[in-house]
This record gives sequence, C-alpha cells and structure tokens, in this order.
Amino acid sequence: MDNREKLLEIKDLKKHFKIDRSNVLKAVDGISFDIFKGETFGLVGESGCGKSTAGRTIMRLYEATAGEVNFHGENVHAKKSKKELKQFNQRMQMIFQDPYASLNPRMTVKDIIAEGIDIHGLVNTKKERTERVNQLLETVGLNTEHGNRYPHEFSGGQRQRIGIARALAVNPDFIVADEPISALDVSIQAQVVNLLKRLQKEHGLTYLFIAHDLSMVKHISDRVGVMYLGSMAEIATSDELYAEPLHPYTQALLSAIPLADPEVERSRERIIVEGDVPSPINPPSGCRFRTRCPFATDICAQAVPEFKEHKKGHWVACHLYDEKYKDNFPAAQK
Amino acid sequence: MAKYLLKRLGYILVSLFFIVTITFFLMKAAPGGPFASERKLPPAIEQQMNEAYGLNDPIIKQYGDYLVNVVKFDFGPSFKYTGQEVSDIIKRSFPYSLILGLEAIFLALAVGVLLGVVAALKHNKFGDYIAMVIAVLGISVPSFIMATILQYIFAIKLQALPVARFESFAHTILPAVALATTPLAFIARLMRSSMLEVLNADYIKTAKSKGMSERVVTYKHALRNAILPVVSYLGPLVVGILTGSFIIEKIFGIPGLGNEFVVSVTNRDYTVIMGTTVFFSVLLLFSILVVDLIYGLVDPRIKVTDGGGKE
Amino acid sequence: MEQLKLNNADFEPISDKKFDTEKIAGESTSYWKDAWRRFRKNKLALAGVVIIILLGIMSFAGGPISGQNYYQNDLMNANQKPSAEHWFGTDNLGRDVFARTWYGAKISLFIGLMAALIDLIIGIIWGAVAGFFGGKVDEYMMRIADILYGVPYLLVVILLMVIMPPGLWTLIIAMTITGWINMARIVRGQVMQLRSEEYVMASQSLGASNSRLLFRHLVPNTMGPILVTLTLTIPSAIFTEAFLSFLGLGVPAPLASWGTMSSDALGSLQYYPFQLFFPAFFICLTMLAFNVIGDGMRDALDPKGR
Amino acid sequence: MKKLLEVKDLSVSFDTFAGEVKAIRGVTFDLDKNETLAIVGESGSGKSVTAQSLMRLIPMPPGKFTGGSIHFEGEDLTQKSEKQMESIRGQEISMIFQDPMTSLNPTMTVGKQIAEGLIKHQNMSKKAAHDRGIELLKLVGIPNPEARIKQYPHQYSGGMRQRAMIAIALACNPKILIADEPTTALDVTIQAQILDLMRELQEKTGTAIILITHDLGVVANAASRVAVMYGGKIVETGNVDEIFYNPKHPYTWGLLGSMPKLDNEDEELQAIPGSPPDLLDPPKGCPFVTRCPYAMKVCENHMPEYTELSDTQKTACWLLDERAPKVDPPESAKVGGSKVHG
Repeated sequence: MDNREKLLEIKDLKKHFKIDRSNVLKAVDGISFDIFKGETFGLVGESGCGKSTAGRTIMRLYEATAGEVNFHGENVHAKKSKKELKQFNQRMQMIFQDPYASLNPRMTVKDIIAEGIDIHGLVNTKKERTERVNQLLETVGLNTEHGNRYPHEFSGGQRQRIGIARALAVNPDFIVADEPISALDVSIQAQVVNLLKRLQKEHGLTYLFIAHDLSMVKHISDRVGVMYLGSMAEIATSDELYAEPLHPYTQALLSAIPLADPEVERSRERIIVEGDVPSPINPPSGCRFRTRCPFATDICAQAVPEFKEHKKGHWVACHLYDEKYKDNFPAAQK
Repeated sequence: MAKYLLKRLGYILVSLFFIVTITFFLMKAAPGGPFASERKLPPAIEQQMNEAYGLNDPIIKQYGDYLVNVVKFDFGPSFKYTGQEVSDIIKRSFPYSLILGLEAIFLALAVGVLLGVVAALKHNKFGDYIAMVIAVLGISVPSFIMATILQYIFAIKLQALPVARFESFAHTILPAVALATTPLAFIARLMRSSMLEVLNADYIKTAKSKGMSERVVTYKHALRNAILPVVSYLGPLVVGILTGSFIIEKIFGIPGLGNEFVVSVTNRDYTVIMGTTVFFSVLLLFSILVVDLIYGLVDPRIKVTDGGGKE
Repeated sequence: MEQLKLNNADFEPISDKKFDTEKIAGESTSYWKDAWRRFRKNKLALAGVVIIILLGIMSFAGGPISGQNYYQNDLMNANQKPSAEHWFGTDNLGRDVFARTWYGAKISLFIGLMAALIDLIIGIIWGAVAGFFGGKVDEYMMRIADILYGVPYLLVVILLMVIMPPGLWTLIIAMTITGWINMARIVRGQVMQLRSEEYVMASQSLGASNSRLLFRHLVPNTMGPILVTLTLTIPSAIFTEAFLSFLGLGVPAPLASWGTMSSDALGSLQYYPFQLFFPAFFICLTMLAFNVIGDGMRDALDPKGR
Repeated sequence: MKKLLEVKDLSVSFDTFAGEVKAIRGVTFDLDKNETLAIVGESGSGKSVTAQSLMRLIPMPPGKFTGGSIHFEGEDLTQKSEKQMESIRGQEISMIFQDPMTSLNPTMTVGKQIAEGLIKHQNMSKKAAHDRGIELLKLVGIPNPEARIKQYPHQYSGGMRQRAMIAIALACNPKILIADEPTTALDVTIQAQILDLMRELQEKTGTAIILITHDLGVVANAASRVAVMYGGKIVETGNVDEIFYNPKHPYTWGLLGSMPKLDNEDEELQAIPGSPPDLLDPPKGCPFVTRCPYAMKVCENHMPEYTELSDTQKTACWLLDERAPKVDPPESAKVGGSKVHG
C-alpha cells in the first residue's frame, strides 16, 4: 500500500476563523493524512467537525492558517503566482453540497459547464466548446437539449450531475466531493454515487469524499478518516475501520447508524454517547472527545493524544492505544 | 452590561465629536459672516460685534472654546436675537417638540402595527387590500402635503380642529397625524411582511399542534416574534419624526425645536444652527442606544453583555 | 368501481424508450424573462410604469402643448382659477400653472433620477469593493459609512444647503453626499452573502479571476435588489427635493420644481387651494408610481418573497 | 376491536398558481395502540402532507380535503370544527417536527412552551404546570431541568431541543405521537439518542407513533409496521419484516436496492432512474410507471388495486396480477437479515 503514489500529502493543516477580538474558531486544528493516486478517501464526521472546511482549505478556497497541502509534491499553500495557481485549479476540482446553491441561477447550463473551459482556454472555437459541453452532458446522463436551460428548471439530482460535469470539464486528477449527496433523496443518491464511481474508473480520478453518512462513505471509499471537532480521530481502510474501529468515537459513530435490516436492529447492542458535540470555539482540553467518551480518565484531560500508526495503515489518536498510558485504563483492557 | 454601556457611550462620544467638529467648520466655511446679511451695519459696529462674539480669534482658538462650551451645554448667544442664549432657545422649544414627537411615535406604532397585523391575518382578502392601500398612500403622500391637506379639510373647511399653534391637546392632533403618516405606513408594511413570515414559521405549527387557539397562536406566539423588525426600526423612526418635525412645526406654527432650526437656517443664525444640530444628534444617538437596549429585552437571543459568551 | 376489461396484451412490458425520465417540460426561461412575466401580471406596477412614462413625456411636451411658458409673469391675471386659457389656472404672479407643473416635473424627475443614479454608482463601487475584499478594507470602509449613517440625512442636506450657493447641482450634491450609504450597505450585504455562495466558490475553484467572479457571478445576481433599491431611492429623492424646497432651500427662481410650487402656494391655501393641488398631486402620483413599481419589482425578482 | 386511527381514501390538494397540486391521492391506513407505523417515501411523496392532515395543520386554503376520512376513536376528524380540533391537538394527538431549531418559539422560555398545553388541556395551575414541566424535562433526559426550564431554545443544543420538543408533545399523554422526520436534521450520534428515547417513552406510556421518514435505517430500527408512499399514494404496506424481507413492489425494491450495504461494498448500488412524478399532473395509472423497470402497458392508465399478500401486507402493483409475467425481486433488494449475524 505504501508504495502507491501519493497524490496529496496533507501535513498538520490548520484553519482558524476569527470570530471576534477574543474568540477564534478552530475549525480545522492540525490534521495530517495522505491521499493515494486513484483512491477514494472518505472524510466523515458530524456537523461542525471541520470536514468541509478541511476540503475547502485543501482546495485553497480558504487560506490555511498553518500547515501544508502537497499536491504532486508541491505545496498548494506556498506563495504562488496567478498562473501557477490556475494550473492547480485545473487539476483539482470540487463538487458541492447544495445542488440549489452551487449553480449560478443567471447562467445557462451550457455556460456553467463551459466556465472552466473558458477560464483555461481549453478550446479554440465556439463549435468545439459546444461539442465538449454536449459530450460532458452526455457523460453525466443529460441530453444536449438541456444545455440551453437554466438551473432552476432541473431537479436536485440533475443539478448535482451538472455540477459534476462542470468539475470534469477541465480534466482534473483530483476531485473534492463535499457532501455531494446529503441533500438528495435516497434513490437519487444512488444515481450520483454510481456516476461518481463510473467516472473514477473511466478517468482515473482520485476523490476526497466528504460526508456524514457513514454507510455511503463505506460504500464508496477505499480509506476513511474520521474527524471530531477539528482533529483527526482515526484513519484506516474502510473495511478495517468498519470491522475493527479503534477510537471510541468511531465505535460510537458506527454503532449509531441505523441499518436497513430490522432483525439486525433488534439484536444490536448500541454504544450511545452522551451529550452533544462541544463548541469548537472553546474545545475541551486534552482529548477533544473526552467529555463524551465512556473510557475517559484524568489523563485524557491532561494530554492531547498523539495521532499514531497503531497497525500498518491504521492510525488512531487515543490514549487507550498508547503504551505510555497503559496503566491509566485498567478497566478498558479488552 | 456595564461594560457594554460604557463601550456604547464611548462610541456616542466619538460620533458627537465628529459631528460637532464638522458642523463647526462647515459653519465657519459658510459664505458671509453672520452680520453680513440684510441690515447693513456700520463697519465699526460690525467690528465691535465680531469682537464681542469672539469671531476675531484664530479659528483654532474659536474651535477649542466651542468644544469646551459644548461640553457645558453652552452653545453661545444667538446671532439674530440679541440677548438670547442658544441653550435657552433649546430649553424653551424642546418640550413642544417632545410632546408632538412622542404623540406621533405612539400613533405610528399603534396604528402601523395594527394595520400590519390585520393585513397579515386577512392575507389576500379585503382587509389586507384596505390596509395596504392605506400604507402605499401613506408612503406616497409626503408629510408636508398631508399636513396641508389635513389643515385644509379639518381646520379650514370643517373647522373641527385648530389650524395652528400649540395650546391644547386638540392643537396637537393634526400635526401629530401628519408627522406619523409616513412612518405609520412604513411600519404597517414592515409588520405585514414580518407577520406573514412568522405565521409560516415552524414554531407556529408547533403551537397549533399543541392545540393552542388561533388567538393565542396569533398574539402570544406570532406577534412577539413579528414585532422584532419593527423594534429595530424604532431608531430610524425617531430620526424620521425628528427631521419631519422641521416642516410640520413650520406649517402648524408650533414654536418647537424643529421650527427654531428652520428659522435659524433661513436666518443663517449660525450658533443656533450648530446648537440645534448638536442637540439633535445627541438626542438621536441616545435614542438609538435605547432602542438597542429595548431590542435586547424583546429578543432573548440578543444578549446585551460584554463579549459573546453565553451562560 | 368500474369493471376493468384487460387482456394479455395489456401486460406486455413497455419498451425502454417510452419514458424519457430526464425530460423537462415547458420552454426554457431565463431569470429575467421569468421575472418580467411575473412583473407583467402585476397590473398595479404596470400602471406605475405607464404613469412614469407619461409624466416623462409630459415634462417635455407639457409646455409646448399649452402654448404657455413657465416664467412669464402676468400680474393682471394672477391667481386665476383653471380656465380654457390657463388649464391649471395661474399663480400669484400670474404664471401659467400648467406649464409650470410640467417644467417642475422635468426638474423634479431630473433631480430624483440624478440623485438616485449618483447614489447607485457610488454605492455600488463602495459596497462592492468592501464586500468583495472583506477583512480590513471592509472594516474601514464600513466604519466610515457607519459614522456618516449615524448623522440624520436631512440634517446633513440642510446644513450643506446652508453653506453652498443655491442651485440645481448644489441640491443634487447635498442629497448624494450621504445618500449613497444606504445603497452601499445593501450592495455590500448582497456581495458578502453571494461571495460565500457555492456557485461563486465553484467558479473560484475553477480558477476564475476576480473580475470574472465580479462580473459573471456577483453583479448579475445583485442586480435584482439593486434595481429595487434604485426604484425606491428615486421617490425618496423627489421627496427630499420637495421637502427642501418647501423649507425655502430648494432650487432658486426662476427654476421651479413641484416642491417650490407647493411652497409658494401654501401662503394662499385658504383662497386658492388649486394652486397647491396640482404640484402636490403630481408629487404624490410620482411617488406612488415609483413605490408600486418598486414593490412589483421586488415581488417579481424575488419569487420566494411572497 | 376498533382501531385507534383509521384513515380512508384521504386526498388532499393544494391550489397553486400553476394549478392544483394533488399532494395525496387516496391514502388508506390504520394505527393501533402501542405500535409504531413508519411512513417512508422520498421528498414530494406526500408523507408530510399526510402527517399534517391528520392534525388538520394544513392551511386551508390553499390546501383542501378532496375526499376520504380520518377516524380517530370512531370520530371523523375531517368533519370537526376548528374549536373541536383544538382540544384534540396536543391532548389526543401531538406532533414533533423535523427541525428542532425552528420549531420552538425563540422568544418564549422552554418552560412556558411546555406549560401552555398543560394549562389549556389539563386545567393545571401555572405552578403545577411548571413542576410537571421539570418532570417532563427529566423524563426526556435533559440534565439540570430546574435551571433549563427557565432558558430559551437558543440556549439549548440541537439534540436537547429535539428532546424539549418531545417533552412538549408528550406533556398531555397523547394517544398518538406523529414524528415528522424527527432525526433528519440531527447528527448520527444524536439521532441514536433520540430514537432510543422515543422507544423508551413508548414503552412507558403506550403512545402509538406515526414516524415519517425517508431513512430505511430509521424504519428498521423503530417501526413495527411500514407504509411506503410514492407520488401521493401508498404503494405497499406491511409489517416491518414483510417490507424488508419480502417486498413486492418494484419501488420498495428500488429503495432497498439504492441503500448501500455494510457487508458487500463492491456491488453497484441499484439506483432508481429518473425523478419522482410531477403532482400537478400525476400519471393516470401507477405513479411509479415512468421509473419502473417492469412497467407494463396496463400500468400507464390504470392504478392497480391492492393485493392482500397476508393479513398485514398489501401491495398495489400489476405485477401481482395473474396475467402479468412473473418477476423476482432483484438481488440488490435482498436485505441481509438473519444471515448476517449468526
């Protein structure tokens, strides 16, 4: 696995927002992970955990407060000329969450899809432009006739496909999909997910798939990262994460998803975590999950757990798995 | 809370300083001295007058003196009416304006809110149309035209109310109505749209699903939330009433502050202009502060505290 | 319940191509077309447009039609009632009120349009720059606007009128010197809001330049609220002009506006009410027309609104 | 024995500028004490309209009943006056909504919002209602209820707001609780808390629940019976095992097939092509005909009758007609069931 080519290397990425003079919202507070070429990396977490901010900071839609995003070995956040940035933009694209807000209501679908083509001057003639747009429309399962219409005439699923066509127009290597299905109905979600999977195969794309729906993330991702309150709790291949979650938060999260199977549901033992996610403006000291963690002890309030490789390719940030603190958790040894 | 108030007071002082400074230099830049107007004074006397009013001092000294005096609520003597202090003029005329203003504010709020609520409850029915016709007309008819229409109909033709002056409650009715027209219409529209929005809110459905009667839902749940935009309009409302009073007091011959201001403007009575401007600004800045405090009381989500931390 | 007669043929599968599930019925409509369709349905707003057009035409044609001019004194014929010769009567100096009314229309409309236009230009530039760049730039620009906003508008205008030489442009300058702030705040709010819309971000992530973001995305999408504000600024400018004229601070003679005409007529209200009637009526009519147009536009441009 | 609630052929339409939207068209179902009926469907299927019609919360106009009846304890709710409905709402039937953020009055303390119903329906004094409010908050698991009851909704977190909503709804011990997407706006961990809470409270109080949702996971977790809605109609109904393990309607197959399974991920999801029908002009026959892979000529013009497959399961599909070709449910619609956990 490690000999796979790293497409993206995120190192200690931070993004803080200033709320007012005395308060800073640490939306993303030092996360590190790699994304390999051709894989789908799923990023999950509950609302407010910073997963969307992470996606946007990786895209450099937000300037990072600290840290690096190395794409093909070059730091996206290093000072760059406009031209260099534009090149990045062509290779990295994004699909957005809200199919109603992500398309400019005053532009025709054709102009929306062609925007990237125009910006990067990918075609020379009007005819080529039309052909390219038509081809993209077809790729995402729409008709060429749809090009002359306006976004408000389409359904949510169709709009999401237009958004995908727009991203594809510049032939990117890497796509950040920021909760692309959470606003859609179940049957439509499947359409979009299938389309994304097909495109990945056909174009050799790499995805960062951001979502809060764990079952869908499991379905689409090769590896999954779990975020909690701006920090990364656990990263593993999706099979391993589901089979053997290490972090108590991941365990709780997995056990909370209701499965579409009544018998399983009836016999399932749930780990219900108490309370709500604390405010990211004033997060708990030490381990951020400690206020809701069933295993928490004093040490969790004192020391921030290190994000360590517990097994090959399986990273976790929890004192439970740290030799140093073995004696602090007499009860939790399983 | 105390910290918040202090901060706000600080802002008010800064704004006031700007206003005082700007008015002072504007007035200094005005063409012609205060005594250069119609009645031609012999140069010697004019010189004497200038000396007496301190107009021969360097401008910076005049400005400094003025600032010091403003703090003491001393705006100097009127140029036109010898022997009258500007602060006396303000003290004498302000009560009239205050009564008139309060009456108009009350009228605008009470009738405006009522019209808006009726319109929203009878949405797209007769009551709505009537209320909105009144509102659109109210906005389209400027206060001074409204004033003359009222004067013409009720005082001249019907002789039901006094034409002008300010001697009894009856005298205040027409000017207060004229003054209230535009803000009343505005409040009615504001109230209507906010009420319509609130009536569609989820928590109204919750209240209904609890079995609350239409009346309770409308008055206990909807009204309090719908009135919030009106409360935040109170600031501009006070401004509107204040500036509206310039013209209304003139038309009705009321010896209020607005009238004094207009007279001083036509007379180029600079000290009075400056004094009243500063006074209006103080009034205004403080009423906006009061409005903000009221808003904090009405909307529990706005906490008037220092910093954003809750609990 | 009717008895269905079905045969085996009814149970044959429908061919795949029968239903085009991606089909969209109806003809394609752009935002502006759609808005225009909604606006057209609003009869009141349409009437407002017609009124403004008529007023505009009459402001030029009114004088020539009547064969009178607005400045000719004729003290012998002062204070006449409306007649065949003087359709709206004459004023206290014997000037033809009909001709003066339409001349006043020209001045009043010009002031209203001009003031609104200047507000619009300054407001858009100021608001768009502040909203687009945000951060420190925004903070300082808006701090300035806030301080100016804290001073009552009419007070400022009056003070300026006191110190500047009287004239048409003086009036316009005085009215716009703080008048643009409202527009700037609206534009800024809109731009800030749109700046974080996903479609703007999408364009940004495609590598769009600032000018592309501004002109392809932000400006077209702020046009709606700006237009509405504009139509509501015009009547308020006309009102301010009339207000100032009424206080004797308006356009100097021989220029005449509806405001100065009303002011002049006030003294003889008791005896010659018609002198006040015409200018006052047209002030109200114009304000009414612009207000209903503004309302109609708001409803047409923002279908969620109602 | 009479059912608690019997809905028959209920139809509701809305007059809009574009025409009459037939939101629900002949919906029939019933509800017994102590059970949880889930109504599942996509957005626009009419599930929320159904829920709100039961409480008569649909604003009329523009909405209107165009047929059918709602019998609650033998009395038809569609015939009741507004005044009579007031004493049923909150007292006999109550409701919680999707977004706890917007469904609580922001300018009223939580305590007052709970007390209102108690004072109205149970003639409690203010003091008694306040005390009962504290009890209720404790019941729904809000810590420190004595202090919390005096607070405003914005001082609560999302999960706590939904708990407070449940406390309000259950204040007068209603016989039926309608929960309209109660967990959709909440995070997964909070969703699990709320579902648990609802189950626990049902055991304690015996309230019947109508659960409106689009999430089959939630259905499997919480429901005892299920009604699947599509295009304003109930296309299939049955108890929860029948719907998950023996579904007969192609739409139910589609729904199950488009859910990702946790055990076999490489299989492609079975998406249902196309979009739901336009209810301004719904298909004459089966609403699913345009998206159904098995559509037959008859489906286009004739709505199928319900076929009773068991005492509880009823399905409206022409495939169940004897003249239709035999079709087996696709592999993707098969739910793991007992084979997963041995």
